[in-house]
Amino acid sequence: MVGIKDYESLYKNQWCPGCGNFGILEAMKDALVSLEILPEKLLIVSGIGQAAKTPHFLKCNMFHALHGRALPLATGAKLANHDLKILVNSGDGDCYGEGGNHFMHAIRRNVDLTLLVHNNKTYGLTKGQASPTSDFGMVTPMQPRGVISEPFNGLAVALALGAGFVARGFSGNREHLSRLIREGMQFKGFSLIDIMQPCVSFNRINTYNWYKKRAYDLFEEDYMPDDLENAMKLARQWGDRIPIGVLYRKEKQNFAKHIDVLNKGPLISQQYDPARLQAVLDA
Amino acid sequence: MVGIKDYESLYKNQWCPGCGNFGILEAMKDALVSLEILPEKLLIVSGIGQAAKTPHFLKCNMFHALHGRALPLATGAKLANHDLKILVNSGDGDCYGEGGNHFMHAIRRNVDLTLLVHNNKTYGLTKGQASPTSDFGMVTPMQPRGVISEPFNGLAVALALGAGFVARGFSGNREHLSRLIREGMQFKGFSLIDIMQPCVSFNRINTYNWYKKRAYDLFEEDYMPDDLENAMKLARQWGDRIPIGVLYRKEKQNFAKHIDVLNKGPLISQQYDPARLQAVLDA
Amino acid sequence: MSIDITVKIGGEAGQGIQTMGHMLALVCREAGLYLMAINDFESRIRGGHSFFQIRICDKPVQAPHHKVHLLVALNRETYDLHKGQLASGGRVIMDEIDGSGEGDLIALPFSELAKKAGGMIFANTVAAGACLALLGTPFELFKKVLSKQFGKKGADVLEKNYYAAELGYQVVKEVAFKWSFEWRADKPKGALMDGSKAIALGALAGDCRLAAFYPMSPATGIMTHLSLLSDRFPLIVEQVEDEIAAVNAIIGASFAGTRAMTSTSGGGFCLMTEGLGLAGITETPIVIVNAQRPGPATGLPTRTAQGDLHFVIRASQDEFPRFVFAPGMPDEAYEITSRAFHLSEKYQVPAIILIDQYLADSMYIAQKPYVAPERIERFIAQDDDMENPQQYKRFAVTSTGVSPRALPCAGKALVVISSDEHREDGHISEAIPDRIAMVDKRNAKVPFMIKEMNPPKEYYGESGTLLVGWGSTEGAVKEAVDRLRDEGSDIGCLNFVDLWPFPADAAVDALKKTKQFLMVEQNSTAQLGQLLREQTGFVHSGAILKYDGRPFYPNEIVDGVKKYVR
Amino acid sequence: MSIDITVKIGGEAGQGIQTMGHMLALVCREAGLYLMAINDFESRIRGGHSFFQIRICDKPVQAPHHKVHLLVALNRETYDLHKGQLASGGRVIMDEIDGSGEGDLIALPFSELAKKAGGMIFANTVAAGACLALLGTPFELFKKVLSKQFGKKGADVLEKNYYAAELGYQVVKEVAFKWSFEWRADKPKGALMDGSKAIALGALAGDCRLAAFYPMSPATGIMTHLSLLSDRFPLIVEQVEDEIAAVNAIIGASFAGTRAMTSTSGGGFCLMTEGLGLAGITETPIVIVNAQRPGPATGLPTRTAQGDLHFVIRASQDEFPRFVFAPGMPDEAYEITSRAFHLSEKYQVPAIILIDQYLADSMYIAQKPYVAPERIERFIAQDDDMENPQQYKRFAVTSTGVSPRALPCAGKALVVISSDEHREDGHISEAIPDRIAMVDKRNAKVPFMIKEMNPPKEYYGESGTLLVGWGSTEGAVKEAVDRLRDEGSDIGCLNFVDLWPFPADAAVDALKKTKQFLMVEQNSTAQLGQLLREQTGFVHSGAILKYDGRPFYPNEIVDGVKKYVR
Ligand SMILES: Cc1ncc(C[n+]2csc(CCOP(=O)(O)OP(=O)(O)O)c2C)c(N)n1
Ligand SMILES: Cc1ncc(C[n+]2csc(CCOP(=O)(O)OP(=O)(O)O)c2C)c(N)n1
Ligand code: SF4
Ligand code: SF4
Ligand SMILES: [Mg+2]
Ligand SMILES: [Mg+2]
Repeated sequence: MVGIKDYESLYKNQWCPGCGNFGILEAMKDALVSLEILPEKLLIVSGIGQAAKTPHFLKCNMFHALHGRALPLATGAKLANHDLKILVNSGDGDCYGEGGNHFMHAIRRNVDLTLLVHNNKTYGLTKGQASPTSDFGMVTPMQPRGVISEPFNGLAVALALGAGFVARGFSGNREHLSRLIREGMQFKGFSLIDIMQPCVSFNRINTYNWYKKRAYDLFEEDYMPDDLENAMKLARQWGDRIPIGVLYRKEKQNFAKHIDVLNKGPLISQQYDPARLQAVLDA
Repeated sequence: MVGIKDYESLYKNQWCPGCGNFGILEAMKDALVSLEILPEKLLIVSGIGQAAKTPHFLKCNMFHALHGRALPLATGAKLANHDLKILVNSGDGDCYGEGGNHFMHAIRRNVDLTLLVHNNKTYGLTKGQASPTSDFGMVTPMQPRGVISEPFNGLAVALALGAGFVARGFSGNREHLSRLIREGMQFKGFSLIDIMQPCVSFNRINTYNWYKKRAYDLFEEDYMPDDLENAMKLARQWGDRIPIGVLYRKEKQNFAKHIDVLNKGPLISQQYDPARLQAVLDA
Repeated sequence: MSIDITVKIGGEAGQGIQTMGHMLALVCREAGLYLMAINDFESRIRGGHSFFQIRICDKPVQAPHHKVHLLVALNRETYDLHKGQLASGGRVIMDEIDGSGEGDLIALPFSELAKKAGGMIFANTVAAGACLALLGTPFELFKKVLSKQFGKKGADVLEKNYYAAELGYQVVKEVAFKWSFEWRADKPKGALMDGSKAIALGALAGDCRLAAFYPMSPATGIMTHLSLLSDRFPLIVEQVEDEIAAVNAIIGASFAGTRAMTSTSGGGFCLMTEGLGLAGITETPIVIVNAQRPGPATGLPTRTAQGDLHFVIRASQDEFPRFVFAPGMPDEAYEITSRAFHLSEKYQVPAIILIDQYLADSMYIAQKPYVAPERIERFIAQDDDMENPQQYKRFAVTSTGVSPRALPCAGKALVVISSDEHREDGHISEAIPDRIAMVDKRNAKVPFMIKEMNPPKEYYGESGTLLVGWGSTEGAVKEAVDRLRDEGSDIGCLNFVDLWPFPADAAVDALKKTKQFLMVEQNSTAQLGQLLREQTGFVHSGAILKYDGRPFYPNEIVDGVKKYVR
Repeated sequence: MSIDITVKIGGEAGQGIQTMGHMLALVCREAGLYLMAINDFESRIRGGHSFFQIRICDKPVQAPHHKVHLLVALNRETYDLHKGQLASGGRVIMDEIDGSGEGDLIALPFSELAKKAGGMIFANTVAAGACLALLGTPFELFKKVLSKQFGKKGADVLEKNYYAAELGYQVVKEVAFKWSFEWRADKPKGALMDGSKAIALGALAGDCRLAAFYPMSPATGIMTHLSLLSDRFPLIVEQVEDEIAAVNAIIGASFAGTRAMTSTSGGGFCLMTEGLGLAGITETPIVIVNAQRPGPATGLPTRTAQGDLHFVIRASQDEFPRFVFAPGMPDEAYEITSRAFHLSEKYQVPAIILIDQYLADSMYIAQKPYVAPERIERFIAQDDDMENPQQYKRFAVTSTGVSPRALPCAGKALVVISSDEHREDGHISEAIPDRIAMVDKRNAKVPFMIKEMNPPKEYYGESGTLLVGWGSTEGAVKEAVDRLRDEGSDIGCLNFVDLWPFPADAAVDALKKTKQFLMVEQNSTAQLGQLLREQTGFVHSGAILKYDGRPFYPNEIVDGVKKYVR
């Protein structure tokens, strides 16, 4: 039996009081507990940013890597040992800014891991510059005349690239979010959960209340996430009503399944065989 | 009057005989001539690859830059002098592989330039490895057991990110392609033309004939490129029938228009004013 | 020095430590005092522990002091962490709810007073008031600063701040403080300046028009300053998707004809190295500020270091000329930045400015007025300058290695540039003579560039022992020299600012005068020391190295020297 | 040497030059001859000009020769370009449609014969036949090689090739060739090996299991070789979206427990530098091959250079230990690669293998059989090795700097890693003692690493003059030494393979024996020379530098030396 306290970290939390990341952290714990994953059987890979600090505040195996580079690192780990259960914590800047290229190609590769994007629509750790998802016109100390690019739509891009599990969560709805994480982790293949996360220090627009007023639950609406066009429409829905839930789900062969050599078990478990090598050397 | 010969380069072409790039080169010349753009008024920025060599084989101002980095370099040039007419020649590897992140963010920024992706579904210059757009299963010396990732859909990603001009061309249809380039260059904002380009040396699957059999012309079908959902559907159409033409077109304020300081003219033409600086220094 | 007082304000991130520190700095400046302040903070937004430490003097001061005379503890932790640094007779002011009783402690009802003034947001003003009162600052002076600070926010806010300040003053009325001094109403000695701001201003003085960047501590401050100024100048400050985009964007802008820069720190600089080489082979002027922090990788994002010297002088594959400068203080950072733009364009090479978190985030009083250059000398070739623009060759071989540089779409001359090795006309060439000609052409600039380099700055350069450092440690090293000389040591120092191409002859001239020299660097391997051996053959006989992410305090250097020199 | 013949095959890219060259190489190997062949080609797929130049000897040979005895000109341009290199008495064979008449020219009806044999694709075999016939090669030997090459393609193809070969033989039957020699039926002296293949095999001998990469000349060959072998080993070769992904993927794989590598060239290496630092601070073993080509930036993609030495030893911000090796020949590349995996894992540091296009793409006869290691020594800590796995600390401070390394999800021990500076348990720390402890811990490895480094290889090391080089120039330098000694010079050489951490004591020992030394490097600034001064104080008295993208020919070194030594 796994309990919440198995996941309590002794390491002191560093987020601002009231930060939306706390809701994500708790939802993660809920999901992990309900999936009965032991801390020592979990690997979290993260980039750099407030979001990316998440694994420090849990108890688990973790690699808190470079800004923007969590996905390729996680991919490498998964190729080495495809038995690993991998969660990736990333921020909107980390994943869609610095790491944008990896985001797209991880989707194409369909590696079996779950990506949580803590989308606070700002660069939190570097003190509140605009992020790729900041709304058009958002004013920051660095963008004193407002953001002049279109916000990045991670869900739409994921759908355009054929992602098999595309969901949006809200850190203010712990139960709902933990369900998404659970389903994402159970999904065989790449799963994306973009999470609306208030940043109480730097984002005065997209607050808890702002989201609460707008979020509506696709689970409650009995939405069937099996149609790409519908999903695309929902991915673009923003403003008065914002859907949260699984927008699209379609399982397909994941990356590791295409690699014959992995039929014999994870790479790390296979034996080095000098005779086989010598045969090649002598050929 | 501008004529084709104004664009003849004295520099010797380096492509393989029969390469699809020739069709693109000729269509470019046609478009430039019909738009009456003088070579000295044109800037071409390119990355690295066979596609990216294109400007050497024309006569114009050019910056043949780093692999994957044509778009940010072109963006910088455009910010410095927004009067520049900029074309970008890029390959599928250059633009969607190494340069994938810039591709997405250039779309968000909506800088007024025209991007031609010579999509030969292979890494030509480095001798035929799979590219991000190579079909699933395509066998190459480097992918002896076939490609195991989903092909990258540049048009769909561009649409997902709100691009205002999204088109597909075919290097085997010079007239059609030159029309696309013309319209792309006339469009105020970022325009993407993904061009199906046979590579006679390394891509034995997607040949001239393969494309000829499949390509159908949206202009002929009187398709109205004003609906995002239709465009998305067409962007995903691949197989027996492949649409060529403008999939989507919607003008919106381009980047430079949002920047007040550019109302006074291009940055390069504005005057340095010591008094204004001294006032700030003394403040 | 008759006045040399260090005040430290410590507490959690988010408690307004910097705001309060800034208030004190403004008051001191207003009174014609000198000051130097460091900012110490963690890589987080709220909580944890940070401090602002200001040294107030009646003479110019350029380094922090290790002893604290007055500690403002915004929480208990601050008291516990820093009481050991108190000078004898030093005092601590702290909210009484955080504790009281200790002899050095002045427990005050800050929260209570703040609430009385109108709410907890006035706590900083109350504390500042108490602090200034202890120092003997005339109340009117504080009011003057408050009115400048809060005047724009309306009469109500201002009044409440006055009141809060007054409450702070009154509450310590009866308390004696050893270092209270008489404040003379002198006029300000210079602008309040930090390294980031100085560089932003220097960029404007270099006529920078595009600043493209991706946020990264401790380099972001430069861009924040520029961003705030951008509506007043022909200047675009653009935050891009990553550092690779940043460096390529400025190359594009420079190619198109405007001066351009970026700023970043280690990891971002790594991502820019390929672009640096692009600027190298295409001979496109750009300016990159690398604000150092401890690494490797993410390291200590908000701390200081000098660990990137070797990396930046050799970054990117193969060989090409570049400039590297490491200014010592904001005044110099201003000059160097504007000069970097000038030299980069003159020689068509990239220029790198190496600073660090310490220089970027510390406050100084500028020692001279910053002067806007009368005009900007550009090095651009127009059609008119050419015999036949249609024959224009971007990479024409010349005796100086520098080719006339035309701009694209500016005339009949076509500008052809390739990142591949090329012919004089810019088109790709794999021919042996072209390759050799281009390498030689690029290298030909080096002797001319070296002539532009200033020698290391000497301070008692004829001494038997020299301390040798570079960049931001200058202030601390000089103060250490002063102290050691006061104790009778035959010691001086050399500070390197112009680092690459290395001014080897000048370095030899300076080093040959001394019997021995010791390196003072903020890294663990004495990188400049190694470089000196490579470039001059001179070997340092010891090194005082600090690599804990905190700046040098002069006394640490003094102590370090004593291990080598008796 | 009694046999020392150079055959050059030149023509356009796409004419099958390499296929034909490969045939010749196989024939020579089969006959028990030694050979060395270079591949010279442009960065394009069809057209232009390229050549394959093979030197055939009866003694081991490790460098190309500058004189050509037999030139196979697949087009007229080849003849025009290379006739000047012909040794006196040298001959050229060319298709008669490309010209005829010149005295040294043997014009032959290649196309006609090819068509007769079944089509233009047999032109190579015809030409190879003619070429071998001139050299006096027994026809049976060529048939044997053809059957190995084309046997799998069916009897028809094979027969046609036999016939084409025969036609080639017959057409030159009457032609006398000065260097025709008697072929003895000796057994092969070793495998036909190029640097890329040797490294791919070395990676397998190092138990590499993930090779992630992005294509880039001249580094791609390594991955092509590995890819073709990957179905026979627990090995995944994954082409990723960019070099940044490549380096991070191998760090992830290594962290998870398999050895992993990538290969790239300059620009790609630039993009990997941040990842290199990540491996540095997280102490994750990885192997990176940097196959050098001329730069900066795109430079000359298919040419050779040694311009990245300074860059790779200092790449990435701040300081951390790394290994850098530069093997001289394929045999050594095999050993070094497998050793790099071993040492990288033993010390938990990144290892870089510096090769270049010349080594990667040139063919040699292996001088010894390559032996698969009996077992792979891993340096992994299991739960069983720990007193209390729940207390496991990934970065425990030890006297050697190396901490027990556990794998994630392999037991109860949790593996906690951060790219921020950290505590022993891996969690972020900004505390001064933690920072100092971690820097010291990482640096503590260096003395142990230096003990692993081999001294430079001496060849007549006691001579009055030494040539000093590194990496792939070894063969050419040694041959130059031989020739100069034959002429009576008191000269030897030193070749550095183990470059970083620099084996300074060993270098001093080697250098102090000589009166003067000259650098031989493929860059324009003598990078190793500079490093030697930095690390040993010894200064070279001259340098023979080549930076035109082509490999050294021994005679160029001989000529270069003569400028310094009479
Ligand atoms: C290469 C590199 N560039 C920049 C940074 C600085 N940096 C650290 S966190 C961050 C942004 C964080 O934003 P986001 O990913 O949205 O995370 P948040 O803090 O908002 O959760 C940046 C730019 C870095 N560490 N590395
Ligand atoms: C940083 C970097 N990585 C890799 C390369 C090598 N490279 C040159 S061209 C190319 C791929 C070209 O493919 P694509 O962009 O599709 O162009 P094509 O040649 O097919 O037109 C690669 C990988 C490079 N020049 N720079
Ligand atoms: S800055 Fe924003 S995202 Fe970061 S911890 Fe604080 S509230 Fe959360
Ligand atoms: S390799 Fe392919 S893309 Fe490149 S020039 Fe040849 S045919 Fe064209
Ligand atoms: Mg964020
Ligand atoms: Mg391509």
